[in-house]
Amino acid sequence: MFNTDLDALIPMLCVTLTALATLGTEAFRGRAERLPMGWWGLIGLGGAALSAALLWNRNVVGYGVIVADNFGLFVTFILVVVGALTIMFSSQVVYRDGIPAGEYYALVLFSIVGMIMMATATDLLVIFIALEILSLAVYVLTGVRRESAKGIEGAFKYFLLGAFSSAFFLYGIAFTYGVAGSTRLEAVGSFLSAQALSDNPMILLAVGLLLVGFAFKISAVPFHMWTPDAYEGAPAIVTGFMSTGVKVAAFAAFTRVFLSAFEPFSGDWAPLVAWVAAATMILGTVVGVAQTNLKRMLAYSSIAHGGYLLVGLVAANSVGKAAILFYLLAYSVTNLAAFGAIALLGSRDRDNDELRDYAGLWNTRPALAALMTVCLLSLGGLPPTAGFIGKWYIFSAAVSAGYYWLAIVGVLTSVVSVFFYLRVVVMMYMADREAGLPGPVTVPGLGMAALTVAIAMIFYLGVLPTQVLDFAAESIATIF
Amino acid sequence: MIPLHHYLIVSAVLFAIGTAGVFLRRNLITILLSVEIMLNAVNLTFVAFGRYRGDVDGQIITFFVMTVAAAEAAVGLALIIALFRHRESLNPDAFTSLKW
Amino acid sequence: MMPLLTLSWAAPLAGALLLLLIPNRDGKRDGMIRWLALAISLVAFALTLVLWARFDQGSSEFQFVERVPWIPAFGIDYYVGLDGISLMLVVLTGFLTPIALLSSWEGIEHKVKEFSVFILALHAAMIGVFLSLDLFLFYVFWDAMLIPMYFLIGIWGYDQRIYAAIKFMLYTMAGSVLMLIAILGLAYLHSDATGSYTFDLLKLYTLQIAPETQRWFFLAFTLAFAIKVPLFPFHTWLPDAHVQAPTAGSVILAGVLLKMGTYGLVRFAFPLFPTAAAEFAPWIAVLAVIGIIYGALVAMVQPDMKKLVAYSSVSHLGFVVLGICAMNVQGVQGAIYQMLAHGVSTGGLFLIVGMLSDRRHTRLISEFGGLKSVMPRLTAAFLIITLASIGMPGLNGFVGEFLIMLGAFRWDPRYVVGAGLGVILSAVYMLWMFQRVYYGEVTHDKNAKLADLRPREWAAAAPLCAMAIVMGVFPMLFLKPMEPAVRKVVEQVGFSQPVRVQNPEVKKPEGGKEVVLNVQH
Amino acid sequence: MLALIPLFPLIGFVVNATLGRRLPKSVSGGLASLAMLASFAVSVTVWWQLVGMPAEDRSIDQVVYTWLASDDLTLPLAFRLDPLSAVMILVVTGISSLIHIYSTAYMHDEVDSEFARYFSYLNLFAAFMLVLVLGSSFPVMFVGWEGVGLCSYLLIGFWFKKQSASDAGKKAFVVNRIGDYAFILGMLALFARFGTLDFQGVAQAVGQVEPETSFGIVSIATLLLFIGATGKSAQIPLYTWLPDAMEGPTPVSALIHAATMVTAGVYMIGRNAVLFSHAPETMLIVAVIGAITALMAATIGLVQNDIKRVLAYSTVSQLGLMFLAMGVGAFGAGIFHLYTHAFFKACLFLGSGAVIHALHGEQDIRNMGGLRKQLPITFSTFAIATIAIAGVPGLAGFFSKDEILFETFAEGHTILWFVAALTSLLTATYMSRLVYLTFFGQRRNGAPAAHGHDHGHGHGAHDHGHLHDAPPAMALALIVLAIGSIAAGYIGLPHALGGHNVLHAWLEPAFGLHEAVAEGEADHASLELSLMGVSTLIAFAGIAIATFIWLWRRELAASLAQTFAPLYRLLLNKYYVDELYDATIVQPIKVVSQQGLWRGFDVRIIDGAVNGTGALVSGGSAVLRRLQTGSVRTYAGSLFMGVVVVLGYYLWR
Amino acid sequence: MPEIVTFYLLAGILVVSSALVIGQRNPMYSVLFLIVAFAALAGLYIQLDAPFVAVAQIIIYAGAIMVLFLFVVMLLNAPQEDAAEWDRTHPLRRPGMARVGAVLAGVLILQLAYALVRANELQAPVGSQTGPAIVSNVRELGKVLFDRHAFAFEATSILILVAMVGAVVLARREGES
Repeated sequence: MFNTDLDALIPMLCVTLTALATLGTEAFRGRAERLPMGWWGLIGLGGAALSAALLWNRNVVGYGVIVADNFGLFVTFILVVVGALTIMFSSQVVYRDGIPAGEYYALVLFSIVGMIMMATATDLLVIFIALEILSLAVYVLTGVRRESAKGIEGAFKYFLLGAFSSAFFLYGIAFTYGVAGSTRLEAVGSFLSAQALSDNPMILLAVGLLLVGFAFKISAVPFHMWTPDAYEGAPAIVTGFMSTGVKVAAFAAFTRVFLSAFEPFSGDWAPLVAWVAAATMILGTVVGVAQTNLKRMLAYSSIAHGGYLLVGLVAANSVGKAAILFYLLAYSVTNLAAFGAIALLGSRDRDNDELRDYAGLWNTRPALAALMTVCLLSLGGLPPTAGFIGKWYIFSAAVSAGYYWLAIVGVLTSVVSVFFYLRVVVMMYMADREAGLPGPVTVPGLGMAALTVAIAMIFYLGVLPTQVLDFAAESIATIF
Repeated sequence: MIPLHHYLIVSAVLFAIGTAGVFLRRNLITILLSVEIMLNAVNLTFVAFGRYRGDVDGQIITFFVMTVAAAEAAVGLALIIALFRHRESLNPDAFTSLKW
Repeated sequence: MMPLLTLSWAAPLAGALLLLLIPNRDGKRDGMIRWLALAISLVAFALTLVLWARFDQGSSEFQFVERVPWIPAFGIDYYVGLDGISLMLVVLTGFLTPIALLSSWEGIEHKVKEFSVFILALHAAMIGVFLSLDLFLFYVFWDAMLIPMYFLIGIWGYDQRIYAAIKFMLYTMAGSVLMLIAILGLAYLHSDATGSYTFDLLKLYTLQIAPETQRWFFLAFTLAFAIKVPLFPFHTWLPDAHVQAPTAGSVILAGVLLKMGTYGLVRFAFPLFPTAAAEFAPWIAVLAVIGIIYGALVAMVQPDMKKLVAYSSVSHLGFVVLGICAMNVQGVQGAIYQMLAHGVSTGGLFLIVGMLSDRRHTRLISEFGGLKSVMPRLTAAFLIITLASIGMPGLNGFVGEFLIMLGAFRWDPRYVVGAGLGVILSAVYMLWMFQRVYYGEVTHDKNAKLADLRPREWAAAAPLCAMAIVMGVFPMLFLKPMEPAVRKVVEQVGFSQPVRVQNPEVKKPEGGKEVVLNVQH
Repeated sequence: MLALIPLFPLIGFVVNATLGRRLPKSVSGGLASLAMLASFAVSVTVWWQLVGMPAEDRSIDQVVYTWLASDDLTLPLAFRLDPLSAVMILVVTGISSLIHIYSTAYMHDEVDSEFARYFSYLNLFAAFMLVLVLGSSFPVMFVGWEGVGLCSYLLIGFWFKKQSASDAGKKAFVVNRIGDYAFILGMLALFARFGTLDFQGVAQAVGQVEPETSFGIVSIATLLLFIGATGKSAQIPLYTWLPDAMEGPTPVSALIHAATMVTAGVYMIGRNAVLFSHAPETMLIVAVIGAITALMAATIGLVQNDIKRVLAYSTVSQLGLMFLAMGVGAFGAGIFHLYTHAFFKACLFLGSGAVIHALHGEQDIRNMGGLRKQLPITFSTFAIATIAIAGVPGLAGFFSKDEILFETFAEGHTILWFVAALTSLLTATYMSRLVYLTFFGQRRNGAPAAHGHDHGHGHGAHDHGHLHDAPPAMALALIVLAIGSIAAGYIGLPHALGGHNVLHAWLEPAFGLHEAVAEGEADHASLELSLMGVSTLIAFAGIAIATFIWLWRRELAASLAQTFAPLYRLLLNKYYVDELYDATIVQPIKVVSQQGLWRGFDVRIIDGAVNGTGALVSGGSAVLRRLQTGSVRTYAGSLFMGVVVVLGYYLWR
Repeated sequence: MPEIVTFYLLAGILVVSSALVIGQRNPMYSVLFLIVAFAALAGLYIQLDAPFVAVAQIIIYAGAIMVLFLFVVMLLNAPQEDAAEWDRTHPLRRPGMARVGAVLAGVLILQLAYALVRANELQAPVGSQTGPAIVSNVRELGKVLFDRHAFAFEATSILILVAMVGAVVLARREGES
């Protein structure tokens, strides 16, 4: 192509351009006009996927800070999937809930741009900016239903804590810069590999503060407190989007920073991360048990999933890295599908996201109930679904790194998590609908189609994971 | 010449004041200001390090941080306005309908 | 060569998917779906019989082996094979599924399609468990099987079904996830030793593992299997699951699912970790013996028929575990035979109890009485199954128990002294129940007009009764194909080979105060 | 050929069990009887074949198929006919046939389906009994052993609507199972020791070693087998089921609980004579248990009022004598008594059945009396059998019992001899009492209400005038058995009386013992004669006592009971053994299981632990979720705390 | 020496006025104190040979951003903290928790100070390695900004766009869609 610097940016550019196009369309649409603006996004994401495919194995670097390596491209693929599913689910929900469509899609796309940027950046400063792009977009998306007090409240909590934590993150960058003299990961890495960690407390501060910043974004305990509130307050589909996209991007950057630049010191930082991972898995699952709101329950569940991903990070070997990638994909598809289903079941005046709203769903909407069940089983890690392979991969990473205890915590908490996933199943299949609850809503066809696609992917990843596993393993060969 | 760690300690104190502000104040706007203090503390660190290292990266990063701070302030204030519309209050404790 | 093994689990699964495609929202096609499901299950059964017919009974090797790389990066293959041990269990599975479907003909009134789909899916997963020679594949089937069972209990069960279903699922999962860790650990050890991951069971058999590691891995495997068996004191999911499950669920649960635990011990836990197995076998055997007695005693005082039968399973499966712990040919063969026998007889008990419960909507023993004069045919069938269950010679239960006790006796007679009490107690609880339900005058008016076995119920009960007799009279039909495989396992584990008494004359006369019966010591 | 013997009744069973309910009584009953007769015919044929063989290799073996094989264990379903089993099959098929025929009349009041069910059980019993007898190895014997136990269970509980009947059936089965438990252990011990379970194999193997002088493995194995025998043959401590078993139809009592099944234990010991004689300690135990059982049962029999129960205790007592014989090594004598006992006890039971039949279910002898004239056939056959069992010289019981007494004495077990003699005295007494109370004096009606209603349909009316004596089918059986009671003893006519003890010679090779019992006998001829005299005296004394008390001075009985009230109550209540078992074993097990194991341990502790884990998690959940206060400042606090901890960890690791 | 005096003076003003920012109940005063703090900070920047940053600090921060804050404060017209006692039954919402936060802040200072003091190489005076010429050269600044940080610069535009759209979405009045 015309400029190797730009090559690496093409996926991002595609999405950015369509985001701008969406905004433009919004600006010029009539007041009551309904335009299928989601298509812009799908086009952009398609372009991103295509360009990413063309960039595969080329390892081009853009402006020294963006690298289209396989790792980044794999994450880009995941993000494309997340974005596409989100847009497909949103298409009806947006109009149903009276969300300003143009801004909504633009923000979704911009945040995807931020996510891709974060996943492919090799400069701490760019990572920070990308983080802010995606965060600001997601804060706004959380509160996009301004008439909803919960939405705004969730958005504000998310925003305030996000700003707070990004200050810590930034402080970490400052120390990294101070010690290594650069924010480029490559430079930091080569500087650090010549050091012994315990010599310089500034590096320790840098590691700790960066860890806090990432831990916040992936909602690891004890930096998770915003998660349930933000997830509950946001519209279901936004929750689906941010519980997956943000986590994917944050984990990609986390992995890149900690398993490349800071890898020489993994023996030093890993034990603490292991404890954080354990705490995250335990708290996420245990507190999930008592929840009665489905979104909140899944919020805790996604905290726990963050813990599983951390296990892969702790393992800090090639299996672990590949496992993170695979798990991210499996988790994203599954979780997004679950939230998509929740979103589809809502109505303008009721979110229908309490557990009791799902009672007897099997009788009224059997197909939706079945698809939802598959999502839940996949989240619970039961074969033959994607979630099972993902967990298996993660735990094999832990085992191969000798972290047996972490793997044991992981499997036991996933048993507990099955309990609350099954509560939903119990509601759908084994309970009768309470009198007085509104009847079932009609579910738009496109939403069902998206759900079906997601389920197909869950099964594909669960039964024939070889190809994707191979891609994931290939992706981690070059991580810079 | 003033040793580097003087600056760093000042910025550390500033940073800590910012964090404390998040806890001590029961006004959303002041809390937002506290976050601004934290960001400025980081800026001071950057500039100090940049001066110590003798390159301009530190200063440049400061510009980006300012931009980010501006963007955050815009969104944050918009959120505060939206919040205020719902419940005529700026006390963070007033917004606890999402919990447990 | 047809991929017979794949067919044997894929056919029912395909059948299930086929059923899923039939639109039946209003339940108008229930009848057709019932027949179709039955036909599918019969085809599946026929497939297992084909396997048996083509099986080379003299060989201890795995047969009909199919191997396709699945996840090559981790040495995971789709690797299935059949030896004498799994053959028998596969046939048992094939045999019980049509019966389970028949048993639910009237009992299941709503969502017939989904019910049939779950039964067939369960069937596929169970067959898969027995065929897998790749630990990963095994685990997939092992866990996948929980899902349909969960739904069967949770949707079509009785009052406490949700509690029971969740307990079943979580308890079994909790055990099996630790096994997953151990499986991963094995693969990792293999890659440590040879440089490549593998989940190939046969390769892992040859892996040299340090005793300390063996100990942990063995415990992880054994916990998973012990919960499934269930071995005392891991049994409490069983009464709940059994009691709450619909008849078909109970039949399959008792008939096949429990066997997976004991199968796992024979196939995985013992041969993979022989050193640890030798170390722990005495302790497991102690639990088994406690289970035999304990299960029987608790069964005795149950007011609920299904619960009684459930606890009796704890007792019977204790025998199986004891036989496995003995790890000699007779013990293990007996154990496997007992698995089959228990599948048939306890399946039958649940079947008939289910028929009673369908008629009266209660399973309390005290609600019945004097049924013999009302329903003599059902009584006769129940009697045969009862006798089979208490190990009457000439019926299926005896052969297994006898071989187990023989094997265990040659290992350490003390266990048999305890286990044998189960022989007494099983008669006590079964006959006491039989007496209270069938003998005496008809005390409840509702019982006076109960219908005897209907033709369809005959079709379900008769094969079980016939099987109980055939297995008792011609046990060699079943023992012979499994012997080479059992011998291989025993040699592989090889910690307890009984001394053969070939020439009694070389034995010196007993002297001194020795009361030790154990000749091999 | 051998396989045909059990096969005929098995076919009878199958036909009656499957089609029986649609067949008329004549067909189903006839079929069953015919099956038995066919079996008897075959038995006679093979026996004749055996007779034609030279004495030393009189045995016919037949392997039907390999029943069970695993590793070094091979268990063919094999039958062996040798002199011992030949005697047994003749007894079994013969008496079975008679009782089948008797039953066609006795059970005639049952409806078709029940009638067929009865005969199917009876046939099945015969089949299993024959398997037991013919089996050439322990496990095959065990098949029959358990099978007859099953049939016993089914037949005792034949009138299943009656609680006592089903209780009794269950009790019989369970008590037998206790014995079977020991039996299985015994088998296992033998296999572990000798590597075979074939009778001959074991005998050969054990023949290689010296008899055990201490309590070794052979002793343990034999003791376990003997415990099995005590279950089946109703010996202490497992005898309690037999008296209760009288709840079954009377022909069943005659066949199973007198003539055949209960003797299986004796037969088993005889079958393994070599083995047992290698365990002298066990033999002593056998003898002592036998003697004690004999005496104890006889004392109980003295005061019982139920006609069948008296006979039941008598059976227990006689079986005790047989075990005594086995225990002292007089295998021939034991089997001889088994054989004679089969005749007279079957005759007694069938006679009592005829009485009960005539009285429409009345079983309490206090409500009987004076039946001598109304039931002449019954009375005469019953009386003959009584004399036979009492040991009056010239009848079957005398020869066999006397041989036991003699052998016991000759082996030097004087105390045991004394006990046996006392038992004989008591036997003569209580049997005579039974006859007097039943058949002599006047019919009594005032006694407490009928003990049990044997017949489901009993009219309950006591019509003095027209009682019907046994119908032809029953009479036939009674007469044949009475003749047997007289004549059966003569095949064992002792040398001392100039006989040749044909039976003894016939059985000799089957036991495989080479001790020359016969030689010893010659030396003891005079001793034998004098002991015979004593026996005769004892028999007459017993009868005399009974005559005195229950025929001439009837009020004496009551006053004796008054005088020795505690003793009387003790005997009447059978030494309270049932109560003792109930209180020390049955109830504790029930209570412990119910309250302790199930409701306490299982529900509270084991299940409690499982549910507790669940509760712990959900409790933890309820607590931990409270951390999520909803206040953003708490959240920031958590975050900040995390920062401090993380930094602290890294700075001060 | 004078530079040390200046440093301590500026640092003192900075810290004290920052502390006063969070010591005010009236957000209006807080904003004003913050502006003072930023001015002092700008002074420190100048002392660190970063005049351009100092100018930007005054113009962008003290000027633009703080004005935005003031605007909102006045828009909402809520000069005092909300005095209402919101639910404080929960132990973690008691007023005392604020003190815990303050304590934690103290701990954080200690940790940072400990680390910084222990980092020996930092004892070196600022600027010991290179002269001020390069650092304070605005041209150099521009070069580096548009060379090494060109992408970050472009990315910032998206950030601002997002913030803009976001603010519009959030702050727009109801019923305007």
